Amino acid sequence: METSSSLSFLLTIPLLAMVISWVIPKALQRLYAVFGSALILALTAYETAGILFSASTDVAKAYFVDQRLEWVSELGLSAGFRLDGVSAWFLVLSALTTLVAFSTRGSWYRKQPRLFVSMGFFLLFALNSAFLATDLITFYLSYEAVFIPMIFMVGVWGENQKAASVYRFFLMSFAGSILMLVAMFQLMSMHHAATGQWSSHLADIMKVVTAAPVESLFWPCIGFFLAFAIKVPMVPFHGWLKEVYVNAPMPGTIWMSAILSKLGVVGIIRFVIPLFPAVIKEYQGPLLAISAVSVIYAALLAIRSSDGKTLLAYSSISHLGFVMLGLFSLSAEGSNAGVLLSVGHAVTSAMLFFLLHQVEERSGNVDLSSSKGLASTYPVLFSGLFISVLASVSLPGTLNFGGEFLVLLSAYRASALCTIVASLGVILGAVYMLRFFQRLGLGVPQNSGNADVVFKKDLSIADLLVVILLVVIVIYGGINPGIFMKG
Amino acid sequence: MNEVIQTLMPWLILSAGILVTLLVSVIRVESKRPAQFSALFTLVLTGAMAFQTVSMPGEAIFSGAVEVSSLTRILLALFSLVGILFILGGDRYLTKERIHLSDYYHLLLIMILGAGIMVAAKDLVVLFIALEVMSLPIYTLAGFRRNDSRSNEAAIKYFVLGGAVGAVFLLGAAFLFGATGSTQFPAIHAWSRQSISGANLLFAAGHFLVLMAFLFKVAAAPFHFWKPDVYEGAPTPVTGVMSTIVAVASFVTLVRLVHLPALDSTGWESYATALKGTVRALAVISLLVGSLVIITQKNLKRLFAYSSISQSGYLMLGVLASLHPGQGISSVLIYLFGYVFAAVGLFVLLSQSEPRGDTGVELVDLTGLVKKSPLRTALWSVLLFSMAGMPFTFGFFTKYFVFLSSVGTGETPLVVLAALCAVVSAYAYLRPIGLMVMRDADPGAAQWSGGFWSQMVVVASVILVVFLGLMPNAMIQYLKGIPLIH
Amino acid sequence: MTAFEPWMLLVVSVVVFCIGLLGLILRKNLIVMLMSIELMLNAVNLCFVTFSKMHQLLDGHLTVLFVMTVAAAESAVGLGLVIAMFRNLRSVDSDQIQLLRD
Amino acid sequence: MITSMILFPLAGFLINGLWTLWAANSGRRVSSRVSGAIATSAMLAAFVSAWLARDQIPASGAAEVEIFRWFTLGSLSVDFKLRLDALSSLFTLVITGVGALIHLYSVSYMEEDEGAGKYFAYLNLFCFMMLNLVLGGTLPQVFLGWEGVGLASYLLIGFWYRDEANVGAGQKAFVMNRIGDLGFLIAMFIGYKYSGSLDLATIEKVILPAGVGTSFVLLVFLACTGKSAQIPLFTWLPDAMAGPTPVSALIHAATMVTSGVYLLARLSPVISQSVTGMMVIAAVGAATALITAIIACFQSDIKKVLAYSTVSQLGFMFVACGVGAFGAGVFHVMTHAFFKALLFLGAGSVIHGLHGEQDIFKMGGLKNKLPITFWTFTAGWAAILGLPPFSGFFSKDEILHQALVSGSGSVILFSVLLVAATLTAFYMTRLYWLVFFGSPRMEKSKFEHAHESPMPMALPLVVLGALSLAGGFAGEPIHLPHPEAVKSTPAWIIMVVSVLVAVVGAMIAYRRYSTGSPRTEVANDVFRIDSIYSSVFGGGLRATATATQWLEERVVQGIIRVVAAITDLSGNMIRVLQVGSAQAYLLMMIIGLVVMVLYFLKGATPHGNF
Repeated sequence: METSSSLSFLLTIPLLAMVISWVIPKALQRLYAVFGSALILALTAYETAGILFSASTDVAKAYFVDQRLEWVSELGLSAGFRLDGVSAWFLVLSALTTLVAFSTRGSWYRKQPRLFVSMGFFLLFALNSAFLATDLITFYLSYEAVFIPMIFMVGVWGENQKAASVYRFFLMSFAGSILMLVAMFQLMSMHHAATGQWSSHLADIMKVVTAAPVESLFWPCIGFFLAFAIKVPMVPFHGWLKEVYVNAPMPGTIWMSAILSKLGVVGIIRFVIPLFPAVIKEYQGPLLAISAVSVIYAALLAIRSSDGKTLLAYSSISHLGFVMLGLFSLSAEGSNAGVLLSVGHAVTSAMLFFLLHQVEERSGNVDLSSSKGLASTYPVLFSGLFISVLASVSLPGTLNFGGEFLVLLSAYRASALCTIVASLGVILGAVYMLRFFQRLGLGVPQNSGNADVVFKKDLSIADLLVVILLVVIVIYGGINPGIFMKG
Repeated sequence: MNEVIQTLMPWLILSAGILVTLLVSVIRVESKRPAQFSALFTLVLTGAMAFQTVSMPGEAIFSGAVEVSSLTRILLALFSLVGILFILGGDRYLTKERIHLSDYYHLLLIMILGAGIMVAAKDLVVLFIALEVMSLPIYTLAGFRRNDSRSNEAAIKYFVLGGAVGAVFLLGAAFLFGATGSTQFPAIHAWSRQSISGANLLFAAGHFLVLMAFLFKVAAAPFHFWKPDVYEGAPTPVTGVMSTIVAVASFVTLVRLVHLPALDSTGWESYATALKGTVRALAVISLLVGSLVIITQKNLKRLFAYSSISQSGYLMLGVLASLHPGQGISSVLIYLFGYVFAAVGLFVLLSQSEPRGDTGVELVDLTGLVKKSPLRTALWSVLLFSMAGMPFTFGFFTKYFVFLSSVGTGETPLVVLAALCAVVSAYAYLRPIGLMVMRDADPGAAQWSGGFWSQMVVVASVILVVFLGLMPNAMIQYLKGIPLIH
Repeated sequence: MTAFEPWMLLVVSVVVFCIGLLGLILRKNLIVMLMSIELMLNAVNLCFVTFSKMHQLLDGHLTVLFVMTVAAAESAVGLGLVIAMFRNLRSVDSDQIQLLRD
Repeated sequence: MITSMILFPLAGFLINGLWTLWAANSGRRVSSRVSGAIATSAMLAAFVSAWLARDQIPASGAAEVEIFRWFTLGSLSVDFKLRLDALSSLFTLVITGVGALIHLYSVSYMEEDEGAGKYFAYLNLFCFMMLNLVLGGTLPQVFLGWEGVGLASYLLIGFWYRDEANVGAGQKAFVMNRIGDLGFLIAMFIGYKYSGSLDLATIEKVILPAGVGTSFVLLVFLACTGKSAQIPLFTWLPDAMAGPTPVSALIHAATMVTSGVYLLARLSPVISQSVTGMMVIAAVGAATALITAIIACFQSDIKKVLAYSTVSQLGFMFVACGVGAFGAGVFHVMTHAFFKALLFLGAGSVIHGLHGEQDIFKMGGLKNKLPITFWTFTAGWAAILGLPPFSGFFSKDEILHQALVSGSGSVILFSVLLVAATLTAFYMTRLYWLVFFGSPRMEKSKFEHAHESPMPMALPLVVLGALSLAGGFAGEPIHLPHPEAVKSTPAWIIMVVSVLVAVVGAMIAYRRYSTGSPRTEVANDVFRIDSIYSSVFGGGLRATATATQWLEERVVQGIIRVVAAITDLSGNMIRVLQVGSAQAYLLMMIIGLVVMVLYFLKGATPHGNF
């Protein structure tokens, strides 16, 4: 199964889905999107099954696919893709996230649904391409291409403040990524200077970089790091996040928090740490420190948040701070744990935002300033929400626990102080997540008096299936987190 | 003699076409159609002829005053193509503006001939004549909305400044002649090889005055002031021609003039360093002016004017790279082609809008365009994305090469600045898209009507931009095979 | 009395050029501005001739012929534009054309 | 057998949980009897398994059952495995045994509640997690149980979630527990760093460097203070009484709160390495025992008295651990589980009988109305006072003895505990008297309608009453290493003294409260600890969060805004040059040209040759 044809298959099928979406009638777009993405999820899982479910890392390694297509031969640009234990999971995650995002309901299925669905599939394509890329320029292109659908998502279907937020999002991310491009050029030029050949393939660049003096790598490293730090985001590069998360339509938020942030994680795993080990090693202390600060800072902001979306937005930063802590512990264990936690965060935040969306549909808003007491009216919905809250606070037995625990365990060996500081996030996480759940679900049911409320019923069967799928992943991952760690 | 005619065939066809068009317009004064067909026919023939002979070896004729090479042929073909596209795409605009003069077409042809000669010139005097042959019709064309005082103003401003700069060029040419005893490029080049003590004051002054004329033409800051005003006042297709044909011809010439002396010869090291410093300063100023002012603009034509000012900045990076030993200039050529492909689409698209009053199309007029015309919104978006250098458009690769070649020569800090400027100006390109798709507010006032051909031109431009964004290889290989300087 | 030296003519030409330039910058009448451009071109002509003399070459003389032709064409176009402006604005004052600005 | 012990409650949880969800979704109601029966039988089956599993314990060491490989990371691999030895066996018996009784009790107690299905699901979940805690073979698994019981506790405290006070109490419990959990987590990291494994079997044997050892012990103890409600993290437990009373009996008296003692006993070989750590444990335990006993004397809520009493008794257990007498601590865990569960269930029975009245000053004279409750409660009262031959006498006496004679024991510890014991006798007698004797102080109708609880509630009371009476004769159930006695004080003196202080305490209470109208001194927050906490830590957190928000809005967002403003401003400043006059443009161009030419000429012609 795992041949190079499966790689191109995985890449082209979202594009195909995007093209097909233009001939589907508007009324059927949602159905098409949900079934299409479910099918893509199934196909992705099937195609990568050999890697995903292999018992050990070694078996998974046997399925590695490395593909390199000539693209712009004049410059040695190739379309380089690699399917391995890390990228396989992120492929599945991006398909899963797309399924969840498409399962929402809202103005995006009423206003220009074709644009929405096709942009969604395009996003999936760009994400897959970025997760698989081993060529610097291929990666950059896919990384940038992700903006295009996101701009439309926020722009066309976003909330009232959308214009300002999308500009800020775009400009900050673009600033980061274009500096990364300059850094890539620096590396490519080093390669050219050393070998007389142009190449942007990671393997080629790596050979040159390992021989280069550390000082010459400092600025390129900064370029890469900034791009990913903005993407993830890490404090203090998170200024764009809140506005966009809040103003984006819910599917956009789901995509952003669940999977777009993982582009940064993958970038650091695949590029920053392997390319600049010495630089990162030298600045490990500060890096661990800002990871820990991210955890605490965002958690404190989450505590002060007055609506559900903002709170979850900040909690995302906080959790990703843990991921970064794992990655910058600079050990195989840490990076594996980081991957595990990012999988956990992806699934959990997709579930949280999805269910928050369901709450919003039912109560009209996700304001946290007073209790809504919705749990007794919608017990199934709130059971799902509670499970995701538990996953989010990394209760043992959920997917996130393994990640967070192992991250801290690995980070402790690198820096006890940073780890202890970050661990405080565990407490703060409980504080704000419980408040989040309490304000939405608990207390005396309030008569919202909202005439726009469309859905008075609990979760529909289809939504329930999505939630069950996510819950199964969360619990299974809590029991057997090993399958997510094949780095 | 026969060979000379053969070599010059495309230019001769163009010249003959100008005469025919002139005659036709005299015969049928009441309609512009005959002149239009004649012009189209001429340009198709010229372009085809030039393109077909591209691979023929270069040849210096008229005792070295003119050199016809692959580059000049491909550029002439490009100019013809752009001319055709603007004749087709701008037709509806001219009708709307009630510009019925047939002279429009032969002036356009003369302008293209001037540009075609300019890129072939190997002699400062020929260059001056070509410059004027190209500029004089443009001054006139800029004032073609005869009853609009803005158009008038644009023409006169352009004329006054252009005339002064022409004189400055000539003074520079005179100085160079005085310093080297020749006006021909190869001779000047040869002189610089012999002058082991480097440049003298006369040469340096002459060189810089000559350069200044073309810095003015490509609107590198601080010689950019004419551009926003002229862009705004001129009829939109003319603005398009200015930003494409004139810009490309001028920039190619600028690069040649920069390399007029042999900078790598002994004794010229400090001269080369100073030249680099100057180009670097020009790049920085152009980038800053272009991308900082562009975000304050509300009128779309002015916006594109500032856009082209910052494009000059990026191109200066390419020129700067070419000043380092061992670096080619192909990045400049690729950039120019990429810019032209997108600009043709943009200006034709812009000319589709019904002007409201005198002010031209403002940003707010784009509001809610997606409701009125989703296709046009998509076309706008792709072209603006290309201007911003987003991936999957050719605009990405144009910046790519310029940046890469500059990084390769150790100009990384400058590239970082350029990259940040790209971010700033990306905001300006994003804003129109935002207005088109985002606002639920009332749609803007402008009416849009293009006509079949105009729409086809835009679609072709978009397809080209996207196709080259995905499969740039052939194009890049082709352009890399063409030497720009000597 | 010192002998005539070619560089003296160069000085004259540069001075004339600068006069032209200043006229262009300072005068408000567009016709005068056109004349200033002509003055600049003629200053350069003088320069070319001088260099021709210095180098004992004919190229400079030849160039002057071309420049004069071009200058004539340029004046024609310029006057045309000024007439068009006069039709619209009933004025040839350069202060009248400041509509296009930021 | 070991595996089935945890599977039964898990199955009960899943069946009840899914059933409840399904029912809620389709608008039906879960029958409280059926779900209660499922849950209770699950616990009974677990108890039987636990009983039978005792045979599998090898003579020395522990029986281990590997269930699956949990996670592997580098050199670390953590199995999900159950480990049964004498210590955990005792705990499993208490958990399943007392648990089964409380489940049975709940069937009747929760009969009227429409959320009964959910209730039993949570209760089974709790038992499952608690069993994981005591059976876990690796520290992460213990931690799973540790956090899992916290979760169940949160759910059950906030069971009646429409009242936000209950929810708040649940959140307080969860968050304060999390503070302790942090200690557990970091202790695990330390343990892993020095032993390279997280297996209990390995960790138990690890020898830690001195300083590290102390911090390890203190971190573990931090975890225990959270879970077992010791100073400084004890304030959540009284609030936790917001949950249904059987929950208080099971979770907040008999089982969960003793897991701290379990953990210390489990890790006793490592804990004993640190003298400082042990001292801290003993001191904190004694202080808790005393302070909470004082607070208990001023409570009016029947459950709060019992709650503070629980904290105080837990303090006794920690003193035992702190002086190295882990066995005595565990012994007291067992007897305390019996009598405190009994007391809580009795209290529940009283509350049930009075339809929700919890204020002891509005009770009285219930002796004859609720005879079974009264007699069983009496057994519990006697046990907690430490009157021979009730169970509490044996364990408490042992602790007092050890506190005096063991190497790290001292007279101070002993006398503090003695005072605490006196106070215990005082507040328990106060409670006992006010509830059952004297004249009724509630409305007449309430008194008339007061009724004895039905059979399912009475049976557990009787069983626990019997255990409270006789449980002490079992003696110290397991043999953990004992501290050497360095002082020789005859055991009988301590026995006499401890009985004496109990009697004295009881007498004082009797004198004060047996009069017709008892004084009603009530002070819910005697030492103002709760309000200090909420202003210092709650306020501190709020202040920090507000400061962070300020930082975010002013600095982080401010920088972005400033950058945007500067960009815009500079754009507008450059724009000013675009004045519209061609001649001005020309002038500026010429100036630019001159500047550049000068710069250029300066660099370009170094020799200045002309």
